[in-house]
Amino acid sequence: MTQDVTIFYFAALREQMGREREAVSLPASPMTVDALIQGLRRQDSVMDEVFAASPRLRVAINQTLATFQDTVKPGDELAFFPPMTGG
Amino acid sequence: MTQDVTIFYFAALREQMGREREAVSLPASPMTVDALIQGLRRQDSVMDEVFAASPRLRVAINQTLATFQDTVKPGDELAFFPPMTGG
Amino acid sequence: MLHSPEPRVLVQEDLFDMGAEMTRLSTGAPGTGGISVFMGQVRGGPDGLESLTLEHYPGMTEKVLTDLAASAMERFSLLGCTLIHRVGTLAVGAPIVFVGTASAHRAEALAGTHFLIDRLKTGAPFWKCEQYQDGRRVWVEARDADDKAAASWD
Amino acid sequence: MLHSPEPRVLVQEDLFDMGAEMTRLSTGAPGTGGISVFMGQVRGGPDGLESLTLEHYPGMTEKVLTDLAASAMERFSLLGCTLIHRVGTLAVGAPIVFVGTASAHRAEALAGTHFLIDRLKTGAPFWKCEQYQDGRRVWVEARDADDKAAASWD
Repeated sequence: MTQDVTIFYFAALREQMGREREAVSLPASPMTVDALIQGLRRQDSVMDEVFAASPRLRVAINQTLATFQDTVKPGDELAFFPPMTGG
Repeated sequence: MTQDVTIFYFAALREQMGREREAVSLPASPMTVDALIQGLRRQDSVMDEVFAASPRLRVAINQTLATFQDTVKPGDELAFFPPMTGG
Repeated sequence: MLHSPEPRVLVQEDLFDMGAEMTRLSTGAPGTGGISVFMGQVRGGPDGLESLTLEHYPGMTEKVLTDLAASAMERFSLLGCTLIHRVGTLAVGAPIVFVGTASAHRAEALAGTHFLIDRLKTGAPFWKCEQYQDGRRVWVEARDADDKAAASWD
Repeated sequence: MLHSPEPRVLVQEDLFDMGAEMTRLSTGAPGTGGISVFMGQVRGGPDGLESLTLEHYPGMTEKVLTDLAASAMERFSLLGCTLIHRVGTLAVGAPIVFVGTASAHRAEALAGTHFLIDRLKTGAPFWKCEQYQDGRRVWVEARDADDKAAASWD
């Protein structure tokens, strides 16, 4: 089992991040989305700035809406995106 | 100016009356729909029975919904019918 | 204020073309963001209903529907409104009525359509007579629920 | 209990055929008495909007829409449900979304369609980017009114 999780970015967030997906390794398991993101932001100044400027970001775990307090496991697919504007 | 008014009957009421329209003379003017109908029912036993058995009848004067207390004038077009069931 | 086309009101025996009516609503006025449609048809069931005959009051029907459409245009700031009601004998499954509205934002179109079909049911001079497979003919009785729905918009 | 067909959920670049979709809903289940449809399109205006680009999250979109359709079928006792959402670049006036429901009586179809479009707006992973005639690109911001409309069905 890989320790990696895949992260997708959508819409304005994708453009601000300058990438639409990446694989990151999970430093511990289980851990919350929030803890994972805090760690990544310390290593990546672009991500730190973009996430700081996006207070209403949504997260999905394995294509289901989740919260930043939900748990990430190895192999999960994460996605971050702005509030949805369909219809 | 004629003293006649035309009366139309629709739907179940038309079938019960056995006619779809008739011309009646207005005994006085102005008079209410109710007064006109009371007079007609005294002369017409079919009408008397049918109207007695139809407590929810609606009336229109000149193709506009009205009440039995509204006034009929010479030349008016009256119509009586059961509650409407369109759509 | 954007120009809105006149309401389209038709009483006819012929079937209507739902796709063409929707396209007409969606392209009728600049600034249209959404259209809402309700279509009612003859509902079949286990009771052996074969067809409905729709009777109406020619002249008054068109007047009532035109007034109803105008009041919906005004009340819900509509950019388009279509009311089509069939008359004559219609088999189970046949379309009876088409109500459609266009507006800038969805809330107005959705409310306008709901208002129109509720009011049309009890306020326009149409009457339904049911024909059954066993030969019975039954005039449809007005439903209290329909009166309540119509009155909810007062 | 009448059999209801599975909801029809499509995410596609192509235009949908509104007339064909309405016919499918109206003939999909015996006992259908009415169908209700909402169609949303790219709204033009005086601000020089030229087109919208609709981005989505493939996989999650279909899942969310399928769950949404199933919950509407259950909640409103629907006899049919269709959700079609386009993606890609769509010019002013182009249809974006088709929501349709079928039911025995009108109230359920009307409520079902209203529920579906309100929930779809804020709950399905679509995002709109506006392109203007002067070259500006603007990501559409979520509206509080849409969140409130979606929450009104909680």
